[in-house]
Amino acid sequence: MVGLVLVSHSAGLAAAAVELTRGIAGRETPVAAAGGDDDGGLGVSMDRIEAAVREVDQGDGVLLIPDLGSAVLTARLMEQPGRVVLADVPFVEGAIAAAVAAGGGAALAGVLSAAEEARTYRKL
Amino acid sequence: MVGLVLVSHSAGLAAAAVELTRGIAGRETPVAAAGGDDDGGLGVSMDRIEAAVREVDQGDGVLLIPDLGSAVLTARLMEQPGRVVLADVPFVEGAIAAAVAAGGGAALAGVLSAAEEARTYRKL
Amino acid sequence: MSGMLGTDFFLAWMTLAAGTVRLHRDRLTGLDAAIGDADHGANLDRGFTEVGKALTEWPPTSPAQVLVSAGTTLIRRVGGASGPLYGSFFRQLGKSLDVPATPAGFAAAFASGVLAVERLGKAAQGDKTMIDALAPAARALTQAVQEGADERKAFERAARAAEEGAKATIPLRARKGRASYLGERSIGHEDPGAASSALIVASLAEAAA
Amino acid sequence: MSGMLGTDFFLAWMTLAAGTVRLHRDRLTGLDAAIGDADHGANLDRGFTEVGKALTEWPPTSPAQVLVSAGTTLIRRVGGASGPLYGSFFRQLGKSLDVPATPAGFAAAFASGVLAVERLGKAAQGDKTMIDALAPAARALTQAVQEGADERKAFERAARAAEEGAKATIPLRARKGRASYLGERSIGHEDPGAASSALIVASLAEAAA
Ligand SMILES: Nc1ncnc2c1ncn2[C@@H]1O[C@H](COP(=O)(O)OP(=O)(O)O)[C@@H](O)[C@H]1O
Ligand SMILES: Nc1ncnc2c1ncn2[C@@H]1O[C@H](COP(=O)(O)OP(=O)(O)O)[C@@H](O)[C@H]1O
Ligand SMILES: [Mg+2]
Ligand SMILES: [Mg+2]
Ligand SMILES: [Mg+2]
Ligand SMILES: [Mg+2]
Repeated sequence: MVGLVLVSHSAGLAAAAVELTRGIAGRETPVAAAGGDDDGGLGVSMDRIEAAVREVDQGDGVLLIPDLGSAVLTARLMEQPGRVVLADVPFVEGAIAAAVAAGGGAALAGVLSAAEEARTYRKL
Repeated sequence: MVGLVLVSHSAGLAAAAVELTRGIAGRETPVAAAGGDDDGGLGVSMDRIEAAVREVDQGDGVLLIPDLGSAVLTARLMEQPGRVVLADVPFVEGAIAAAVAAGGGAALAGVLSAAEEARTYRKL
Repeated sequence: MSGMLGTDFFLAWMTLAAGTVRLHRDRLTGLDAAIGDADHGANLDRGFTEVGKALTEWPPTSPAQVLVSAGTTLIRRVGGASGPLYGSFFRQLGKSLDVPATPAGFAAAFASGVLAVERLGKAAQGDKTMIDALAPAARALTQAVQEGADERKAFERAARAAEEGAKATIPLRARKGRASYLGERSIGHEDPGAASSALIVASLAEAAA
Repeated sequence: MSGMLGTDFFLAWMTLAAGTVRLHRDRLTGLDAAIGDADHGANLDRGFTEVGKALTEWPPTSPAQVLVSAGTTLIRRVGGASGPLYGSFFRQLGKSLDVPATPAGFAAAFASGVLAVERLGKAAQGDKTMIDALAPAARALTQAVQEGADERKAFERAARAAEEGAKATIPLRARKGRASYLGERSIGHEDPGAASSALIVASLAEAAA
């Protein structure tokens, strides 16, 4: 299965988004949080992202979903074409859509485009 | 100033999103979390939404930003045309954009459309 | 028989609905486990238990009061998507009910309750939601009343239509609610909200029996 | 003077950059308080302190090693957007540097470092970011070298261009980074990243003085 890493400045936001995502997509989908700086403060930690990527990598690729700013920039530096890919998508909605697609067995490209569709998905 | 209420199934997600939003838009913008059910478990509580609306209502209107599902449905029941309005926008990105607009003194319609623009805003 | 649709009848409906939801709680939660988050039975059981408490604490004096109070309680206490939806259903049903309630009036009010659910959830029949049970029930009710059926008969036909509608959700792909995230994988399971709607309409028939 | 651009020179640059960042830490944080999240000075101070530690712990043996190590440390330890950006700048600068480093080679490598920042941040001059200081510095450097200036002169001209570029961000409206959320309200403040870039280029001149 494709793995997901939710990257945020805020450890709390990443962890809560992972929880919600698991609640909807099921616990089997590999989703990990990479939030906060090395000391758990507001910020982004490459070490945490790397650890999270290792945690969810099952060999089918990993999608990085950042919230904004330095999370996006740091995640971009960690891209490995075809293996570790960045998604420019709404953080929560994209994560849920991606997790559902990943849980359904979609390949990396499919998971990415599911996440991108979350942009246009209407809640009402 | 227009007030914002972030409505989520998850108390943790709503609280973390409020924190992040305040960090970007500044502490003056009235933003409150309404997450979790009456007992703080996963779910949505009308009481919590009402309390949050009261907290952020300065007389200039309140925007409700729900994450998904029952948060959207419950928030819809609380709409009061022209006063308490629902935003169908990406949860985190919409909240940030709305908070910045509210902090800048925009009226309710302007805050809503700022939040809606977050849909098309690119992170890269 | 038109005097039958009084306050006591609606109180009985709510009590019977609470009972059947309690009885089928685990089945509803099981259906929700397959295509949702495994809380529908628990949600509704909590909600209807609170409805019972509210109706005891503030005894209503009209059918409308029963239904509006029940709806408000469901909105506030269910916690899941079905709360605002059932809540809107009962509130709208209560508000639309003429005094004294006639079978035809009830059928019209029921249809208006279903419309409130459709509006709130932006769902239509075929989306694999509670609408798939409620909408056929509303149509069966209207038709039965037009054909001169008494309440008992009319409610039985509605209950059957709701039950069939619920079963008919099995092959459907969900387009609304949590299950819609599953796409194709939602196919092959009965929608939990449609199943609970069938139970609630069945208890309507039971209340009239 | 071309032997000047050896490992020790680049180590000196990093030490001087760390010092000036420490000295201007509160000013940088103050600039970030106006249009960002009030952490730029702290971010860079932490980052360059870690750079110093890394360079002491694993002593580099070439200019490229100094710059790549510094860049990697900044990426890992700054925590804010400026970390990946400055990190990419120094890493790219290091990777592009020919051995032995010549003034012309350095100017070209510097320009390639700036390009890496532009690519990562998708920012261009005028967006009110560090690019507004770095890009003019790169151009001044290239021009000075073409005109036959020695390192000292070339770096001084680059430092002046960076400083002017930083000040020129004041009337601009931010189009990238956190400040861009402020829209109109970002006008009237110097961009913190442009200010720190000016300091870093100034310490380059200092290292050559
Ligand atoms: N937009 C909607 N329109 C109509 N019915 C819906 C909608 N969303 C969900 N439902 C109904 O609600 C049921 C789920 O209720 P429940 O499990 O209590 O809520 P949740 O999905 O929040 O956990 C679904 O089976 C479906 O019948
Ligand atoms: N996309 C970008 N492109 C270029 N520079 C950027 C970009 N985003 C931010 N910056 C620079 O980074 C600076 C902010 O750095 P810092 O405060 O350390 O990070 P953060 O904004 O994450 O707190 C800005 O002043 C700006 O110069
Ligand atoms: Mg459920
Ligand atoms: Mg639920
Ligand atoms: Mg900052
Ligand atoms: Mg920061």
